[in-house]
Amino acid sequence: MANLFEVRGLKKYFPVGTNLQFVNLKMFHFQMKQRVFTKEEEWVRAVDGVSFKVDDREVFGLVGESGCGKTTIGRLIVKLMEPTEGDIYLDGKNIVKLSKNELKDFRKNVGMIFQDPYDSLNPRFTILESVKEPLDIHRIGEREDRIKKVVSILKEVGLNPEKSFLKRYPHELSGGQRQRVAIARTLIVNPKMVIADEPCSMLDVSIRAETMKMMIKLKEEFGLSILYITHDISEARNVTDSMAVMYLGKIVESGRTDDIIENPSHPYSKALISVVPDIDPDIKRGKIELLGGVPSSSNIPKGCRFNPRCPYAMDICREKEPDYIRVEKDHIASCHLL
Amino acid sequence: MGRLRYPLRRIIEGLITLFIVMTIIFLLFRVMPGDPLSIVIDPKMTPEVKEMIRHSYGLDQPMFVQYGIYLKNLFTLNLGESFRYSQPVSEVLAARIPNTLLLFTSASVLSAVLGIILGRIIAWRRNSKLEYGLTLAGLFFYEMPIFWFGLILIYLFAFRLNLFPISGMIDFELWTLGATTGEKIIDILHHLILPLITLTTASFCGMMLLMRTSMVETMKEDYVEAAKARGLPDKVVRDSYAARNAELPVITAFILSLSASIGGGVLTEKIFSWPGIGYELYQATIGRDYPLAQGCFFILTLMTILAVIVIDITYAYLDPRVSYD
Amino acid sequence: MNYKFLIILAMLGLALLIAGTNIPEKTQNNYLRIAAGQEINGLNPFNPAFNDVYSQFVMSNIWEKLYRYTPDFLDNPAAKGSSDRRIFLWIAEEMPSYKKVGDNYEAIIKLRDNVYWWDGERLTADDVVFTSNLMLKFGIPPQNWVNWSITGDESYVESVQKLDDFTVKYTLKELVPIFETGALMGYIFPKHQWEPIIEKSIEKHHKGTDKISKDERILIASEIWSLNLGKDIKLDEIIGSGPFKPADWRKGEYMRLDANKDYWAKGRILEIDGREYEIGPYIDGILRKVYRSPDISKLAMRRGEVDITGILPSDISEFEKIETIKIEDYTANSLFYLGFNLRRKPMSYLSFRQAVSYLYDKELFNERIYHGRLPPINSVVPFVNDYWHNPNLSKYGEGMSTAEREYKVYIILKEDGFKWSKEPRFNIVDGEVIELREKGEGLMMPDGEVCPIVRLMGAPPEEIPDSAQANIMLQGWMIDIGIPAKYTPTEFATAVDKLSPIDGSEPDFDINTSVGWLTDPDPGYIKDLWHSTQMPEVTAGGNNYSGYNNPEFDELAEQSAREMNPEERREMIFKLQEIISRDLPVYPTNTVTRIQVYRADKFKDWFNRKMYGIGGCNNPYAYMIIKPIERE
Amino acid sequence: MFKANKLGIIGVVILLLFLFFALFGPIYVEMMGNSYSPMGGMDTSLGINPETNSYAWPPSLKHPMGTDSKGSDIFSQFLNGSYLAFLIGISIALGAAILGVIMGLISGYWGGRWIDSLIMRSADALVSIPFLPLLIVIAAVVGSLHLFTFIMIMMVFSWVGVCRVIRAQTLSLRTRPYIDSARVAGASSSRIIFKHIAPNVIPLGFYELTMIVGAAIITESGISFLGFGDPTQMSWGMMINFCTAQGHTFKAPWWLLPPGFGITLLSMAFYLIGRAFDEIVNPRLRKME
Repeated sequence: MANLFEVRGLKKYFPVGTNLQFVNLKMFHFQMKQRVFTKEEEWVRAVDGVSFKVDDREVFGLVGESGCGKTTIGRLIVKLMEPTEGDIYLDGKNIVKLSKNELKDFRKNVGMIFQDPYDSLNPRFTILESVKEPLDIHRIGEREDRIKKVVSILKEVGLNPEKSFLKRYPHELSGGQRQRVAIARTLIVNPKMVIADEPCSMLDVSIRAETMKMMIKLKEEFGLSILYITHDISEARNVTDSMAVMYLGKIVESGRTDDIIENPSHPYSKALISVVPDIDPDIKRGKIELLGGVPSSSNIPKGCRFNPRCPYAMDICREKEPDYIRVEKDHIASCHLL
Repeated sequence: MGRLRYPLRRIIEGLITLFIVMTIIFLLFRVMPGDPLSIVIDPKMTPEVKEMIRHSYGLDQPMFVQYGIYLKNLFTLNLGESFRYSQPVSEVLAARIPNTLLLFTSASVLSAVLGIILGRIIAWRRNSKLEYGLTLAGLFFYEMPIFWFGLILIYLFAFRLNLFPISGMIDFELWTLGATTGEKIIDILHHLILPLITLTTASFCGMMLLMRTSMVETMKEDYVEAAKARGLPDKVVRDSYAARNAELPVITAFILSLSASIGGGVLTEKIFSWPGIGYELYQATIGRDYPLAQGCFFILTLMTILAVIVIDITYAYLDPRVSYD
Repeated sequence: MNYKFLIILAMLGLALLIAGTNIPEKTQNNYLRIAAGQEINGLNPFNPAFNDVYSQFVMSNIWEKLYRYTPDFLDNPAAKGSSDRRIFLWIAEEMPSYKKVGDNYEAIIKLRDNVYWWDGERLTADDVVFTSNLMLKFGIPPQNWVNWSITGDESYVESVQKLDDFTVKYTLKELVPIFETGALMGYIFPKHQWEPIIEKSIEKHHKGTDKISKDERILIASEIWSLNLGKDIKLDEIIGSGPFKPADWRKGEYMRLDANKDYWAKGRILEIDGREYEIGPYIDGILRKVYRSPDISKLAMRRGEVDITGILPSDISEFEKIETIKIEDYTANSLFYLGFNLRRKPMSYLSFRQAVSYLYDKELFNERIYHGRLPPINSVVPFVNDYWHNPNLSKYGEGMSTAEREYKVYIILKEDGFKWSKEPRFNIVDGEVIELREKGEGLMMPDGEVCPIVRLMGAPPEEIPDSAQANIMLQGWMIDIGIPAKYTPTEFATAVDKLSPIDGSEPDFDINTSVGWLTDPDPGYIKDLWHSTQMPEVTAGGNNYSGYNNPEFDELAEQSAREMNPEERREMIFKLQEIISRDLPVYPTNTVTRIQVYRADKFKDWFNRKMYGIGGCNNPYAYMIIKPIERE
Repeated sequence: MFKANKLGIIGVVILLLFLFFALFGPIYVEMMGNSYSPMGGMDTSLGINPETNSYAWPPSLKHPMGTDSKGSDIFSQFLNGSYLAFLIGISIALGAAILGVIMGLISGYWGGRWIDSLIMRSADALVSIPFLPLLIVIAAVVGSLHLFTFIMIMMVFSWVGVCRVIRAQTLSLRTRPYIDSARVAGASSSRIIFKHIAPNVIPLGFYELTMIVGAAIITESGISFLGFGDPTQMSWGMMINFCTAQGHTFKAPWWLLPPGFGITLLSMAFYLIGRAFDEIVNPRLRKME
C-alpha cells in the first residue's frame, strides 16, 4: 500500500497566554469597560518533532495521555493551526503552504471528527443545516440534490428514521446520535482522510463499541484513511491497524498495533498496556506503576523526557535524549534500554 | 529579560496612544472655525496690531510648523503659555491639579470603602429585601445627573440648613486676611464635604455592584464552601474568606476610576466652583485658550493611560493565578 | 485588607464632617467683598488680551487718567469747550486749551501738583510725556491705538512735549473729538518704573543706530505686554497712583486690593446727583471673589458671604424682603442688533429688512424671556447715552400684536413685489387682524427667484441661554410668513470670524444676532461700524459687517469725527442715527440692564452710576466714597 | 424568566411608563393647542407670579407641572424630553452596538493579529480621551451640538464597551469545536463570523447596550446643562439648563425636579432591564444562581 499521508519533523510551540481579569464599571458617569489582560511570555512545546506515515485505507492510531500533544497534531494536520516547524504531505504534496484554491480542495479531502459531540455542532443549526453545510460551502450539487444526499448519509450513519432528524436541533439528540451526525457531516463530501479526535471518549460505554464498528464499516465503504487519536489503548487495539505512542510531544514507540500490544518496547508503552485488564488474559505481565504525574509541557525534563517517571531510569536517561531504535520491521522505539 | 518585555510593550503602546490622542486634540483645535485669539483681540484694534498679537503667539505660522513645535514642546513637557492668564500652562496646571486630586481621590476612596462594605453585605444576603432596597437606592443615585444632584444638595444643606459653604474650596476672606495653617486645613475640609458627599453618593453603587458580583463568584469557590462546612461563623467566612479575594477587581476599578473621574469632573467642579483642572479645561476650551486646553487634555490623557498601564502591569505580576513557576 | 481599618477611615471622614462645621470666627474687617462672575484676564495694562471690563476695573483702581467721564454723566460746566460736555478733571487741573499754530494745533494740559505715586514719587509731566510717547513710538498699549488715530495707520498727534513739571503740550495735526475722549483718557504710567524695562527691551531688540523699525517695535511691544504682573513684577512692587493697591491674588479664586491710605485725592469733594461726597477711601480694601454661577453668587449674598453682587430680575422679590439689602439697577451702554448682510439676497431688499424688523418683537422678548433685562432700543446710540441719543426714530411695530406684525410684513413684502406659491391668510374682523389662519409657503423674491434659506446666526445657549429662545421664536414667525428661516447657533469666536474674516474675504452670514457691542460714551463708534472703508473685504478685520456703503453716510460720519463743537456734532450724530434707521443695515434691538444688590447695613454712601461698562454701585468712584457703618 | 427577576420587572414598568410619556407628547399638544407647544409656546393669559417674579407658576389644573419663566407648560416639555431621551438613547445605543459588534467580531476572530491590535489600540485611545471635555471642544467647533451631530459623536465613542464584550466572547467561542468543525469543512472566515459566531455572541452585548442608553441620556443632559446642547430641541438637559440660566434653580422646584427625575429613572430602567437580561442570557452568571 502506498503512503497516503506523511508527517515529518512536526513541531508546534505555543506562547503562554492567560486571560486574567475583566472589570466593568461606570464611575462618575464615566465609563470604564472590560479589559482583558493577557501576557505572552513562555513557550509550551506541545509537539516537539513528530514523524509518522499513514497508508491508504489504513487506520492509524495516535495514543497517549491527555496533554501529550496528540490533539495538537490532529489540529495541525487539518490546518486549524500552523506548525512551528516540519512538513505534512498528503498524496505526496506538502500541505503546509497552500494557495486559497488548493486549501479549499484540501478541505474537501480531509475531514475531522471531534471529541465532544455536545459541542461540535452549532447549537443554533438544525441537523439538516449542520450536515448540509459542507455541501453549501463546496457548492456541490443543486439544492434538491443536497437534501437528498443529506438524507442518504444520515441513513448510512444509522440514524433512523432519517427524515425525522432533519428539523431537529443538537440539544434534542443523545450523545451517540450527535456523534453520528458529526460523522455524517464529515463524510458527506467524500474525504480521503479523516482525523478522528477521541470520537468515543465522551460517549457512554454502551454505545462506544457500536460507534467504533460503524466507523470501521464506513472506512471500508468510503475508502478512507483514518488518523484515530485516543488515550485508550484498548480502543486503539480494536480499531487501528498501526499506531504510535506519544509522550510529552514526542512519539516514543510506533509500529503495527498487534506488534506493540504484544511486544511493547518502551517502558511507557509497557506501563500503558499493563494497566488495561482486558487486553489478553493469557499474557501475564506484572503491572508497571508510573511515578508521579505528567510534567508540564512548558517545562520538559532534560534527557529522556520520560525519565522522572520511568522505573528503569539510568544516569544516561537524565543526560541524553535517546534515538529511535528499530525493534522489528516497522516497529521503532526510543529508549536507552534497547 | 522576559519579565521586562511586557511592561515595555505596554509603555510603548501607551506612548503611541498618547501621541494619537494629542494629534487628534491638536487637529480639533485647529479646525475650529473662528479666530483663536478672538478673546484676546479686540475688534476695535487695527489690523496691524491684530497681526502683531497673532505673531507673538506663533499663530501666523503654517499649520505643520505649528504641529512640529507642538510635538517638540510636548516632548520636552513645555506646555506653552496660556492666552488667558499670560502665564505658563504648567504653572496654571500645577495650581489646579492638587485641588482636583484632593476632591476626587477622597471621593474615590470613600465610595470604594462604602461600596466594598455594602457590596459584601448584599452579596451575603442575596435576594433579600435589603439587597433589592440597596441596589435600587444605589442605582437611583448612580444614574442621577450629577450636576442636578449637586444643585439639590446645595439647596438643602448649604442654603436651607446652612451647614456648609456653598461653593469654592476656601473661604477667601479667611485666607487672604491671615489664618493659621490649622484653620486653613479645617476650612478646606469644610468646603470639601458637600462635593464629596455628592460624588460619593453618586458613585458608590458602581463599586457596590462590582463587589457583589465578585463576592458571589468567590462564594462558590470550594474553600469558602469548606469554611462554611467547618462550621465557622458566617461573619468570619464572609469577611475573612470570601471578601478578601473578591476585592481585587474592586481595587482595580478603584484605580481606574481615579484616573477617569478627573476628566468627568467638569460638571462637579462647575457646580461647586471647585478650582480644579476639569473646570479649567472647560473654561479654556470655551475661551479658545489652546495652550491651556491642550495642557489639560495632555495631563488627563496621560493620567488615564498611566493608570491603565500600571494596572495591566501589576496585574500581570500580582495575580496568583498566573505564575512563572 | 482589614475592614476595620476601612470603617475607621469612614468614621474619620464623619468626624471631619462634624469638626468641619465649626467654622473659625472671622476677624472683623471693613473689606468690601464683591461677588464676581469671572476671573480677570490679567493685570498688565499693556497687554491687549486684558481689555475685558473686569481687568480694566481692577486696573482703573491702580493707574489713573488725566480726565474721566463725570460720575453721574451730567454736564460739567467747566467742559464747555470740549467735544463732550461730560468730561471731568482728574489728574489734569484744567480742561485742555487749544491754539492753532500754522497747519497744526497745540493743546496745553495743566497737571495737578499734588498727585503722588504709591512709592512717594510725584506724578509729573515727565510721566505723561513718557506714557504718550510709549503710545506714539511703540504703539503700546496696542488696544488704545484706536484712540490715537482716525485713519488707522497714522496718529493725529504729531508730538508731545513737557513745558514745565506740570504742563504738557501736545502738537496735533488736526483737531478731533477723540483726542479728549480717547487719547487723554488713557492710563498714566510711572516713568521711573517702566522706562528701565523699555530701555532694556530696546537694547535687546534694536540693532544699530537707525530709527526703530516696525518689526523691532513689534518685538518690543510684545515683550512688554507679556510681562507677568504679579510674578515678573511682584504685586507689591507695582507702582500706581490710584486708591487701591493689589495685595493678594489666587488666580481663579479671589483677588485682594488694599486701600491706599495716602491717596492723593483724599478729601477732595465730588458732586454727584447734587449731593457732595468726600473722597476716601474709607474701606480697608476690596476682596473680589469669583463665583461661577449667578445662582451661587446670589446664595452667597443671602448668606452674607459677599457685600455686593449682580442678580437676575426674577430674584428681585427675594431680596425685597431683606431689609439690610438694597436693590439698584443700571443700563449698560451696549448695543445689540439684527445685522443684515446686504451683499446677499433677500437681505439686499430694503422691504425684506423692514419685514424682519417688524417681526422681531423686542417688547415681547423683553417681557417674557428677558424679564426686563434687555430693554428695547430703536437707535444705534442707546437711550442711556442720552446726550447723543436720537429719540425720534421709527419704532417698527411697537405695540402691535404678533398677528398684526405678521400682517404688516405680508403687506410690505407684497407691495415690493415678493410673491408666494401659497400666500399667508389672515383672519381679519372689522379691519382688525385677529390671527394668522394659514402659513405662507414658497416665497419668491421680486426678481422671480425662490427665496433661499435665511440663516439666523445667534449665540448658542451656552453663552446667552435666552437669546436662543428668542431666535427660535423669530424663526417661527418668519416661517409663518413663508420666509425659509433657520436658526444656527454660532459660538462667539466663530461668529466674529464669519462676520469679519481675518484674511479680508467677504463675510459669511445672512442675519446676525449674536455679536453686539459694549459701546463708548463717545458716539465716534458709529463711523467705525458703518463707514464703507470699514467693510471687512476692504479693510481686513473691519467692523462694517453688513457691507453698508452709502456715500452720504460716509461723508457725514467723517465730518462728525472732526467736529469739535458739541452742539453741531450732536446734530450730525442724530442725522447719522436717522440714516441707519432708514436704510436698516442693522436693526437695533436692545441694550442691557443689570440689577445689583448690596449690603446697606455694612457700608453707606453708595451711589448708582447708571451707564457704561461696570456701572451701577460697582463703579470705581463708589469705592473711594463708601464708608463702613460702625458696628458693635 | 423575567418573572424571577424583580428588579427587571421594576425596570420594565418604568420603561413602559416613559414610553407612554414619549408617545403621549404630540397628542397632548394636539389636545391642548399650540400654546402648549414644548418649543416656543406660551400661555399668554398668565400674569407675573410674585413669588418667582416671572411667569413661572407652580402646578395647577391647567398646567399639571406648572409653567416656566416665560409661561410655557412644563409638562409638555417633559413629555417632549422623554421622547428625545428615547430617540437619543436608542439611536446611539443601536449605532454603537452595530459598530461594536462588527469591530468585536473582527477583532476577536483574528485575535492577536494586526487587525485586532489596530482595533484594540484605537479602542484604548478612545477610552483614554477625556470624553466630556472633548465633547465640549467639538461643541465649540460647531457652535452647539446639533442632535444629529451629538448622536454621531456618541456612537463613535460608545462602541468600545460592546466591542470588548463581543471580542472576549468571540475569542472564547472561536476555539469551540463547532467553529473548528466549520473551518475544517472549508467555511470561509466571513461565513464563520456571521453564521456561526455572531448569532451566539450578539445577545451578550445587550447589557452593554442598555448601559450605553443610560450613559447617552446622562451625557446629553450634561452637555445641555453646560449649554452646548441643541437649543432647538427641548430635552431634559435643556430644561435644567434653562431653569438655572433663568435663576430659578432654588425657587421653582416644579421646574428643576421633573427633568432630573426623568433622566434618573429612565436610565435606571434601562440598566435594570439590561442586568436582568444579562442574568438570563449570560450562562456564567446563571450558573451562580
